[in-house]
Amino acid sequence: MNVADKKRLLREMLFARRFEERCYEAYVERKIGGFLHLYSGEEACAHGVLDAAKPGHDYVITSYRDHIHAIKCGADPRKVMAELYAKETGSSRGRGGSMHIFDVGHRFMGGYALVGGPFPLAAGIAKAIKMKGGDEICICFLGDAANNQGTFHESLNMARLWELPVLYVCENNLYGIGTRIDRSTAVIDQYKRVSGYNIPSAQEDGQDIEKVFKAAKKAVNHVRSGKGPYFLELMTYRYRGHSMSDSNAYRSKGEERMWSNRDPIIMLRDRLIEAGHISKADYKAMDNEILDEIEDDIIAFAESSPQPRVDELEKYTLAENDPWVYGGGR
Amino acid sequence: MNVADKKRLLREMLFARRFEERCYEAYVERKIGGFLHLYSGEEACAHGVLDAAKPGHDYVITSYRDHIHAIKCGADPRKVMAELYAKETGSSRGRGGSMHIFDVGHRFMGGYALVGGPFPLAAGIAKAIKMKGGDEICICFLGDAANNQGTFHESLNMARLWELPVLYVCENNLYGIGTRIDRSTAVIDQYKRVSGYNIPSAQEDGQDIEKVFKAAKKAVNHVRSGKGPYFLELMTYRYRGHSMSDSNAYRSKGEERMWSNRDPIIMLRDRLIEAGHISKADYKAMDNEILDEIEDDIIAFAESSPQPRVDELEKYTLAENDPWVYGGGR
Amino acid sequence: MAEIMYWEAIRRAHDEEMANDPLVICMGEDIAVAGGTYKATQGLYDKYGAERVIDTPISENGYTGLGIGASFLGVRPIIEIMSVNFAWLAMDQLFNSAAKVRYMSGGQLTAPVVVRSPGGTAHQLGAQHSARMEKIFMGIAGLRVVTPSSPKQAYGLLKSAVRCNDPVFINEHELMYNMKGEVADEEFFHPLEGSEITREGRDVTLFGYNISVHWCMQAADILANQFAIDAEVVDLYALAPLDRAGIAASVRKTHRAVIVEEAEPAVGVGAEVMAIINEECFFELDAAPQRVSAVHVPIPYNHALEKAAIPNANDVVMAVRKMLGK
Amino acid sequence: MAEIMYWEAIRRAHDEEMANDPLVICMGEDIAVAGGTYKATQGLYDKYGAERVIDTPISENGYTGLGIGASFLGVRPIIEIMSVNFAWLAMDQLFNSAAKVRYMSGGQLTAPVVVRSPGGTAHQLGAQHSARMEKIFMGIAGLRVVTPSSPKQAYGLLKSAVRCNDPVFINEHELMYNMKGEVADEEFFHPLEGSEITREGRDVTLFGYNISVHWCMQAADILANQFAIDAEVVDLYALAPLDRAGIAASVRKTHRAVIVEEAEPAVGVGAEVMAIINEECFFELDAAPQRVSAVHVPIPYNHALEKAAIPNANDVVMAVRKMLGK
Ligand SMILES: Cc1ncc(C[n+]2csc(CCOP(=O)(O)OP(=O)(O)O)c2C)c(N)n1
Ligand SMILES: Cc1ncc(C[n+]2csc(CCOP(=O)(O)OP(=O)(O)O)c2C)c(N)n1
Ligand SMILES: [Mg+2]
Ligand SMILES: [Mg+2]
Repeated sequence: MNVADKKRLLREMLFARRFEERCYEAYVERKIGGFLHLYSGEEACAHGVLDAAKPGHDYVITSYRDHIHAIKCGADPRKVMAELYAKETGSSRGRGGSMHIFDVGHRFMGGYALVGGPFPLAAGIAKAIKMKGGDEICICFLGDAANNQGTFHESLNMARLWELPVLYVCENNLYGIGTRIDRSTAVIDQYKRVSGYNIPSAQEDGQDIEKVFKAAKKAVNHVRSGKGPYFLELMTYRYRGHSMSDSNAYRSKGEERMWSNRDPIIMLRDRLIEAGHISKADYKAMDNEILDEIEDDIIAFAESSPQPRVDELEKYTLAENDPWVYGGGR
Repeated sequence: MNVADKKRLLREMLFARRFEERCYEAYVERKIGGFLHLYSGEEACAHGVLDAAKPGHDYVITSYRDHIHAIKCGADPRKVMAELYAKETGSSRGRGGSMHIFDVGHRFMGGYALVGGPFPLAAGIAKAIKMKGGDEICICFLGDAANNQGTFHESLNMARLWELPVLYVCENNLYGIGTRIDRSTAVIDQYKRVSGYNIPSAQEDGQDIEKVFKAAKKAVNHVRSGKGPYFLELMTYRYRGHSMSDSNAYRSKGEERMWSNRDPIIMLRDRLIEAGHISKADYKAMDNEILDEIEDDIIAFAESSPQPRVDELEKYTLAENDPWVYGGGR
Repeated sequence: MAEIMYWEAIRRAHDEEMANDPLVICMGEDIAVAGGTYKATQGLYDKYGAERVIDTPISENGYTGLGIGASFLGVRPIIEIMSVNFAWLAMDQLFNSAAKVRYMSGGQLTAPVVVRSPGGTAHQLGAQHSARMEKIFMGIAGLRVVTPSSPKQAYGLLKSAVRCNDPVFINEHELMYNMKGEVADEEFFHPLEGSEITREGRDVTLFGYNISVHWCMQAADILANQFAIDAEVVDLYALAPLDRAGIAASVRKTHRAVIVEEAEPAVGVGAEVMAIINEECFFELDAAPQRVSAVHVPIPYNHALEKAAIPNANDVVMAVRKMLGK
Repeated sequence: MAEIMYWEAIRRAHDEEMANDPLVICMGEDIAVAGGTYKATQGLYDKYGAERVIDTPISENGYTGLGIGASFLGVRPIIEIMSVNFAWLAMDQLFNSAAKVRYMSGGQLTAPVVVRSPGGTAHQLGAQHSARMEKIFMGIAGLRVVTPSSPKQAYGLLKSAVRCNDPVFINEHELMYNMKGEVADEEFFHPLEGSEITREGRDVTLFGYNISVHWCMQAADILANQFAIDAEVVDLYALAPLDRAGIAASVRKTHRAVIVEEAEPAVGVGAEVMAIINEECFFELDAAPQRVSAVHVPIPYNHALEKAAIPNANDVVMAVRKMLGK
């Protein structure tokens, strides 16, 4: 990773943080509804992994905690915010909401709200890639607690059996809502759980983006070279509650402090400052620039966009004018 | 295992074989309907494991291939046969059939027809045992292909997490219907798949009842002593097709011959003959006795028993006269 | 007689039943240490301990099956499925095991589990968190289904469900947990069958259940005050089995029926109640029975679309006015 | 025009669609090397190879979800679920993913999967292998449901389902795979919506679907020959969406309706058709519509009990005679 890359990633991660925190505010102001799951604290995972892959070319799928993955794949942040604002200009035309960001043009295949749901979908995307003969891979980001779902087991077995080009990334933030991992899971190290499928795996610090990048590079190369699936576990932490309706009372202040001392953005920033690649002032300026962009561009777009038309409520339920419904077009 | 035990087990296994083969005939004669899954060839598994446990005291649960497990737990073979004949005297009053033998009095908790269904039920039985404070354990027998079901993963994780007294026995007969294990399963050695749950496990020859007994003794002791779940894989083979409607065309004659050379009954018989504990004539006499018992006692009972009454069709759908349905009995 | 919230009523029922019988346990995601997403099990972990108040892994089919297995030995699990949308994952154990085991064992085994879950559309939770699935649970023999419309029912139905020997599914509602209502201080048990006339009337019967009972009551007020229409409201708190006699009795009195359901109409409660009316008292009808149902779409995130998808009291008023030509 | 069996018709549709489009695949338990429990995929493994004809592990939710994911990229999987009873395990992916993805992505993604499965009660397969679940699939927006009553429909519906951009569930029947019928030699596609008048009549309409169409036809013969009753038979091969216009048109003609379903009545096809009749043409009715349904029990193994649980042509005759007082 060269200096330019590091600087770019610093900006991207800072943007991600500011974006999410602005969502928080908009939620409190009741501009955003429903469930809202923020990614603050985990930025190095999506950014490190996807920088090692080809976002926009490779297929990506994840859970409800999906804004940043979508943006990193190339989704327009204005459209993501407009989606949260439930606007017709939103990435899912205001029908999806925070948990269901989609940008199929950039091969971001969606956020899904059923824990464990994306495991088989990702394997299926990989199956399609393999059939079509492309060099893409599918990357599936999911949480630690999701691994207790039966779909994990079923999908990893099939992925290995059929040598599918899928990279499973476990963002292990130690909790599934308020339940600490050791209270739900017999084997704590998630990368060890895949030995039952003979899938190569690794565990890495998810807060240090350089380490994430390196581990991901190896993983991506493995999958892209046709050797079948790979499982990468990244140790990370979310700063906020599980969603906006979560009190977050179950975690100790000490634990929270320990993790915020290893903030992925601060760590990279300090490294760049120490090495003399950027100054504190540069960083501050960048931050201001981001804040302005979010306010003037992104929020403004979301605010000013139109609502979906109520008379289009039923649109998108089924395909429109599909000739095969009527026995074919010929 | 002393000589008397060996002799007893030889008789039990031979009885099991003759019982199943008689079912085969009855099916061909259309006395038995539905699906019929026979256990021929696998006798050492149920007999070896359950001899190492306390049948009738420990709880046992399994799949549709369930006659012999039920009988070994203490179920009256006449009632099992009557069930196959769909009679009111059948163990499930003719409502269950071959796939649903139950004998709760002998703690045989049933045969289930959904592959993988018993995994969580067994963990639940074990949870109840633990709550009630008894020294029983729950033994769950299932096939190799069942391990690809999500319930396997979910149940083994919970069993370990909560240290439940459950012994999972995998009767690995190398096939799920017509699909050979390597065509459905990424990791062939099933006992290795449970490392993802930190559950102790072992693999053993399922055709040699002495080996099965020894491995099971260790497994049962582990579970009964409160150390949590255990997983025992037994390598075995079914002689018949998956069920009566299976052509069995997918297995080579060579493979079948190889396995029939390691017939669990013949192996034990020959060992006992060689050691001078029984003679060929003893064996023949025993066999005749068994055949007579099956014909004169078991089949006769099933044949002569009454059908369920059609006006009792709706019985057993819901509890009868449950006071709480009406807001309580007081 | 105290005014308490729906969730408090459920919590109280849990607490009393756990105190009454050491084999009553409760389990579900985040229900123990965190006290449950809707607080239905708050404080029980501290009181009854980890063996009886159990945080489960995210393994819906697994833990539902585990509860069912435990119930074979007399344990009485109250299983919370955090949202009914996740219940699709547990249907296998619920229908293939719990609902069928009594029958297929010839009465030897029974699965006295209670599965509680909030159904319904709340506030912009989107397509994967807004399903209304009561109709799915109602169609399969061997399972009882009830759905409380008030704290009183929430308390009393759970109490009876825990003690009943059948598996019972309780369909709650995310928007109702904070609803207040009177619940007697003395212990009581609510019947798991039947229906309740919530408002007597002569001109038309409004059939509702769970949240739609409240829309019916609002509509009945509007109809009485503004249109001089005297509506009867019947609360179908028992969805399986449905109260055929109660449904017919009310229609014989009012000769008109509107069934109000939060779900999409296809093969739902409305259709079934209509079928019962047709079968029981067709010639008593003075008008074609009507359904007031959701629009047949996955639920959108956008609030205006969401509101348009789900019926409300006004839709009920319109349906009745049209029926009566007023 | 050849007489072929229902399973052969399905196999032919598979074969043609796989030949037509290299992205059509089929998957399921024992469907490849063994050719499928009901032979619906026989010979395809040898012809199209292991990448396109796939034996799956016993992982219903997993492989259904895998098929759905592949369909996002234009692959068109035909997924066989060996028995509809096992589909409970796959409902999560079918309803939470396939049926909702188009809507919640604002039209960006669609899941053109076909899921085929035999429902129905066959010969003494017992409670866990005899469910009739068509009603479960019909109630959720975003999924089409069809159910062939003949080899011709089995062929033509599968052909259209593969090409249609919506997810389609095809409800087949274990007892019908060996049924023979004429299927044109030329390729054709059957509409996925609508209904078909299988027999014209004036006195009463018998609504059936899948196997119950045959009971209706038998009953119509008996009614004509023995009781001078001229029954119309309507085949509801499309269960979701149901053909409201077609249902109403027939009732407007005959003024009487009997709906015949193999399933238990609660919240089923019969109820929904009755509701549609009530909504569309209530005042055209000369008699209360009736359902002929199964008894509300898990299906027993015993043959006599099983027969008693499931309706037959004679039950249809009795219902019509009662309705017409003959
Ligand atoms: C099938 C299903 N079960 C339960 C839930 C409720 N739920 C939402 S997120 C969550 C915790 C998931 O934790 P994890 O997989 O670790 O991801 P994280 O939120 O920590 O990123 C739970 C239980 C759900 N959405 N879907
Ligand atoms: C959920 C479910 N899926 C599929 C089936 C169909 N089926 C019945 S037995 C079987 C194979 C099971 O193989 P295994 O677990 O190895 O047990 P075995 O029959 O070899 O003893 C299959 C696929 C089923 N009964 N239930
Ligand atoms: Mg987590
Ligand atoms: Mg096997």
